[in-house]
Amino acid sequence: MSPEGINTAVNIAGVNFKNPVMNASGTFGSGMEYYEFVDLNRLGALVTKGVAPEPWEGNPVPRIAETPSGMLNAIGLQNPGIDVFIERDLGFLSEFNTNVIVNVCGHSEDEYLQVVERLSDDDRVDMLEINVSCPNVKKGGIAFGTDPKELKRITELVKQKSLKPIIMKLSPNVTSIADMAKAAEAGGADAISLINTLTGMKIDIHKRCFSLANRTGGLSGPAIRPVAVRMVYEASHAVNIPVIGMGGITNSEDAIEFMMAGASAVAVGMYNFHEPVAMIRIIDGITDFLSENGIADISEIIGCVD
Amino acid sequence: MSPEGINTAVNIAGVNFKNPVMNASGTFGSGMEYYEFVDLNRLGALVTKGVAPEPWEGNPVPRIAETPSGMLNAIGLQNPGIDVFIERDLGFLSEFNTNVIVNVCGHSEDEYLQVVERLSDDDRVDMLEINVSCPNVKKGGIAFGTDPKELKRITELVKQKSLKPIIMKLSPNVTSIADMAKAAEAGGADAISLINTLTGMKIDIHKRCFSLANRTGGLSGPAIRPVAVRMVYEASHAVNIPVIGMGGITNSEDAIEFMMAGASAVAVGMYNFHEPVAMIRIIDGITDFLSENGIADISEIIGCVD
Amino acid sequence: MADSFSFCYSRDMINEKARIIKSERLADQVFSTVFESRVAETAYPGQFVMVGTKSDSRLLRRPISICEADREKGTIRLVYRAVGYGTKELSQAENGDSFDILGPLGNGFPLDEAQDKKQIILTGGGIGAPPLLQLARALRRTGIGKESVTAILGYRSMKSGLFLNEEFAAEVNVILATDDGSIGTRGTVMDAIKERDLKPDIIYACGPLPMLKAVRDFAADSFIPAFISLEEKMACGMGVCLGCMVKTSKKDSHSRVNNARICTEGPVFNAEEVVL
Amino acid sequence: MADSFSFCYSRDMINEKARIIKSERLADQVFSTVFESRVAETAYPGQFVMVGTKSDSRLLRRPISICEADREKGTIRLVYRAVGYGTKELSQAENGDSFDILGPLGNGFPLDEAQDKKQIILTGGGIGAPPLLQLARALRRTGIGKESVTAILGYRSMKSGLFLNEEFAAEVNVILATDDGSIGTRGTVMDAIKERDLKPDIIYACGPLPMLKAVRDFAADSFIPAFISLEEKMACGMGVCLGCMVKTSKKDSHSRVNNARICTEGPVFNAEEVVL
Ligand SMILES: Cc1cc2nc3c(=O)[nH]c(=O)nc-3n(C[C@H](O)[C@H](O)[C@H](O)COP(=O)(O)OP(=O)(O)OC[C@H]3O[C@@H](n4cnc5c(N)ncnc54)[C@H](O)[C@@H]3O)c2cc1C
Ligand SMILES: Cc1cc2nc3c(=O)[nH]c(=O)nc-3n(C[C@H](O)[C@H](O)[C@H](O)COP(=O)(O)OP(=O)(O)OC[C@H]3O[C@@H](n4cnc5c(N)ncnc54)[C@H](O)[C@@H]3O)c2cc1C
Ligand SMILES: Cc1cc2nc3c(=O)[nH]c(=O)nc-3n(C[C@H](O)[C@H](O)[C@H](O)COP(=O)(O)O)c2cc1C
Ligand SMILES: Cc1cc2nc3c(=O)[nH]c(=O)nc-3n(C[C@H](O)[C@H](O)[C@H](O)COP(=O)(O)O)c2cc1C
Ligand code: FES
Ligand code: FES
Repeated sequence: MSPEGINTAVNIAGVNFKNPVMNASGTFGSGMEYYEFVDLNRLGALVTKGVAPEPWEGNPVPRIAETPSGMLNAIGLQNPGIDVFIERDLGFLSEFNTNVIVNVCGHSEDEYLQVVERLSDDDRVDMLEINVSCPNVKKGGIAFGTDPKELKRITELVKQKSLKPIIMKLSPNVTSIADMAKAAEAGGADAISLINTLTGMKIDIHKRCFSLANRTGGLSGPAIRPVAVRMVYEASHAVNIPVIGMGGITNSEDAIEFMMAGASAVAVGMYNFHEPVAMIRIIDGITDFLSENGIADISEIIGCVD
Repeated sequence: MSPEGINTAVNIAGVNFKNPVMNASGTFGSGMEYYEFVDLNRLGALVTKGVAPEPWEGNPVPRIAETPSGMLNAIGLQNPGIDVFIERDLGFLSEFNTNVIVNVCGHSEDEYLQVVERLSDDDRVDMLEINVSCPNVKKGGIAFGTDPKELKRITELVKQKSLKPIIMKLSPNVTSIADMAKAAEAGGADAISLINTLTGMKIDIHKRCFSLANRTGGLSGPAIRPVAVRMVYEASHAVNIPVIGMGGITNSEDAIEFMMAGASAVAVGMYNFHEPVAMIRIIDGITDFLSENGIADISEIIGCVD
Repeated sequence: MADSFSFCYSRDMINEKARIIKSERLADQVFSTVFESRVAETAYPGQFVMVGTKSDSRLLRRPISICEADREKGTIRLVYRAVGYGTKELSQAENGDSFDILGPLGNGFPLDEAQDKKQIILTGGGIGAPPLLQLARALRRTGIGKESVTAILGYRSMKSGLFLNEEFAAEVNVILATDDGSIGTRGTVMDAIKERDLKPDIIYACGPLPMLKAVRDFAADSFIPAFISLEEKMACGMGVCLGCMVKTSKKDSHSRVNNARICTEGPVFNAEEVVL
Repeated sequence: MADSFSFCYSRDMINEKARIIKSERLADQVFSTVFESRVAETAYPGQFVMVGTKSDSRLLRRPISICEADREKGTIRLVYRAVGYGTKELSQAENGDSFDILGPLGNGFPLDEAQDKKQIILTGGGIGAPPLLQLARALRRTGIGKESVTAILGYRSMKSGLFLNEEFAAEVNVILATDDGSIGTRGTVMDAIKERDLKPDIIYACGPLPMLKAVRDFAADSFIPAFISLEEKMACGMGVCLGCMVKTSKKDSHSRVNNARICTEGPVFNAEEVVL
């Protein structure tokens, strides 16, 4: 409940979110670097950077390139591995009053399952988000992320190992997002989140080389918002599980656009880099919108444009 | 040959282009509206708006929405039909010293073939571009555009009927652009062009409705350039036929980026709306770049970043 | 060369960076901006310009009607409501600032249709008034007397402010209407016509769609011609993107499918010829 | 609360709109901009700020080293080469213009390492010089005599212009090098060190990668410490995006994979600890 008596809380797979705004994985660390700037207690949830069983060193640099109204990244899911993560990041996060969603990555089915098992009964974790869609990982990831059969299979396996609700995070680099959403649902996913980044490329014509050492990278930011809204709309109409929408959100109007398209919650990604306090502004802006429009409960706007 | 003794001419499927710059279909009419502004004789080619056997009325309005660094359109391929087109548009275009590429659309295989047959022996036409990828046509188009088998089939059929070189225009809304490129090549395409628009959506949160009457529309403009460059790179590495690259080109640097990624020629789309003389500036800018970098022949930069 | 083709578009179109020489706030959210522009040389009442934004993520130009074109001074004036990014940016710009201007575009109000008409009515609903000002002046310049022309101008209220009404009054008779009745007729411009039982011989109109529909119906019932100026989202403003359609009652020469381009065949249409 | 976690990042970071109070061109393409900024309160030599652009399609902030921070006046100075959109925009801005500034960021040059050293060398290659100016002043302020500190500054040529050299000269000894030999040693800052057979006890360096590699090699051969400031493309500047990595010789505490974040563990590193 926000002060004005307006309900901004949403429920996703049995987990209560005080408001529908969280960060997108990989754009806020585990909150440590931002916590003096941004009151983590205000967030609907904190979503961690992807974590694997062992440390990953990621891709060579350059990993970042600016593009019109967006950016490319090819981090390659660098992460310190689940041991450090559990001790350091979860230790840190447990002190805050917000949901903790751990983003999980792996090179293989088995690696995903290892992380899921380690976190399955950890009280500090509220949900797991399975990143089957990272375009920068050569092995594993991309196949799960673009083939409905593989996606259903990995979803089933993850669900078998997990006591936590599972969010499957979908790749937009597919012909039919509706088919992918259905596959995740069929596999038992409790929710889906989308979109991950669109695969892109930039060339430095003066140096005659790729702007990213990895050649391709993931496009994010306002540039991709129309694609993201369309996919959230299509996915939320294809399934009955809740959808977490993201891709280019910069302000409360963008967030509300995703919710009207069918998202039950939203995540802010690259815009955190542009404006570290963006999420707080968005949370406040949503409440203002609801109150100005006489909407008592945020659930009234979810999927209202149809 | 440009004045400085630098060769900017490219050859695509046996057709000579005085320079590699043309407009993208649907963004320049048939040149009639622009010819007092833009010297059509300077263009490498003029690509017409899609034409069908019969007049199409297109989608209801609104058909246009602005998005960050881009726009959505849902014109729905409104066109006056092949009869009017042949008499009026081709009559007009025959007076200019530039290649004429006719963009062809249809609701069914048969409709595509009707247009192709009508134009196959028309001297005023240099090439045909088959738009199998328009996202705004419900019937036909989209299936050819996203299924490699269908794409190969329609390519074969078109090739059988046509004496003109055939360019298959690919949709980016697919899991593997390389597979689509290969399918077009296997079907006998003389060249491919890409990308058509990415399917997107925008919602007016105040009016609680879709910004486009058609709900979804095609996203174009600088926002999509990283995706387009990546797809041009992947497609040109998958096939041996020439590639015409497009998607968000605004200046000569963007054009050169596409060529370094593997395109033999480029097309300028929505930026014509922003700046009607953009193509002329781009043509001049390419020559300047070549001369400043001591490059005698533009073919040296095609696919040079690998 | 291409001159042999009568269907080519021969236009005195200008694409230039135009400098602002005067900016004013006229009413709540309503602004007036005067540009030094060669568009003035040929602009015809009812034509419009496409104005670029300074934002490099907002790439579409904004269509705005020409409210005044002064050929001698070489200036055009735009009067607009600040509703979104582009119009707000323009409203905040200062003298000396430049904007990309493309125009004049479209076909304006047919002046010849007003010849020999006794009662010529111009109805401007809200921000529809501006293009009618240039029309009022042009009609007078063709020799039509002030007594024959009446502008009916509809506003929200005295509180949010009237605009252009005095400039209209210098040229033609003026009747006011406000939504809240704070001045003139309470209601719309159509209410003002009915209240006074006016019997126009011709109507020129610009304003919101419901008003244009009412004008069309009134004109049809009265067997008089009505010319209305329409709006639609535009990308090119030049007739190529086919974004800005209106359904027409007859097949038009360009589309062959009962679709006319507002930017090119319009923005002014004979009310009988379009389907609103 | 989170204070109990020693690995949390406790920073005096400021995110503000900072106003320009002075802009200057120093040399060909090289500019100096002074902002009124609270960043001055805590800025340490070698730290940097992330500066936003005014373009709404260019959303990443640009990292620029702090060249001077005046705590009393509450100002910071940035000196930079105008190479692309952001730096050009900044160079053209006028007094009173504001930019989004996030900082101070990163870890600067360790001052304590210089204590008791006889021959302290600062090598600044081209646009690498600016952060060393604040370092020079800070070193002097710790009580180190002018005779102990030498700045070796490398430029392109007299023609394209020297910059900051006089300000360095007010604090420390200065040796110049130019690519074309138009003043000082012909060649790089390393050539200047070798030409004079200098035997530094410690080197602080900022500049292009080849220079930094040469400094590292020279320092390793001479068994002296070297601290170098690195660059990489950055998205967040705050340690979360993991975009700005440099390979490290040992596993660092954050990544556990021989990767350090230039924005957070750097931009200044002990030359021994990174793999260039
Ligand atoms: C032929 C014509 C003449 C016009 N003349 C005037 C005039 O004289 N005075 C005036 O105040 N307004 C006029 N309008 C409406 C004016 O174009 C819009 O108010 C303006 O485009 C809004 O732009 P924005 O950037 O402020 O709003 P935003 O909401 O930021 O615009 C987003 C996009 O939607 C388009 N758009 C938004 N509203 C409209 C609209 N009503 N019509 C067409 N496109 C729209 C914009 O052009 C832009 O592409 C005219 C419209 C047309 C088509
Ligand atoms: C810690 C640090 C300190 C720096 N200090 C200075 C300084 O004091 N003076 C100075 O002149 N330059 C400095 N640079 C380099 C400066 O960041 C770039 O010149 C600047 O980002 C170029 O931006 P642009 O918009 O002009 O160029 P564009 O080419 O338009 O930039 C496009 C993108 O690439 C990035 N980029 C381009 N060049 C570099 C680069 N060399 N390093 C990092 N990112 C880059 C931009 O930040 C932006 O995201 C520093 C870089 C770092 C990492
Ligand atoms: C630098 C960066 C790192 C990212 N890392 C991850 C990650 O580890 N796991 C993941 O599922 N998504 C990751 N993403 C994708 C985002 O979570 C998000 O899906 C995407 O960026 C679209 O949102 P945006 O446009 O708001 O950034 C990353 C994105 C960026 C920009
Ligand atoms: C208004 C509009 C109309 C279009 N009509 C067609 C069409 O008729 N046939 C076609 O193949 N592509 C059509 N396209 C797609 C463009 O040709 C081009 O592939 C796409 O816009 C990407 O290029 P851009 O980003 O430079 O605009 C259209 C695009 C726009 C914006
Ligand atoms: S705006 Fe493009 S045709 Fe009218
Ligand atoms: S710039 Fe993001 S971690 Fe350094």
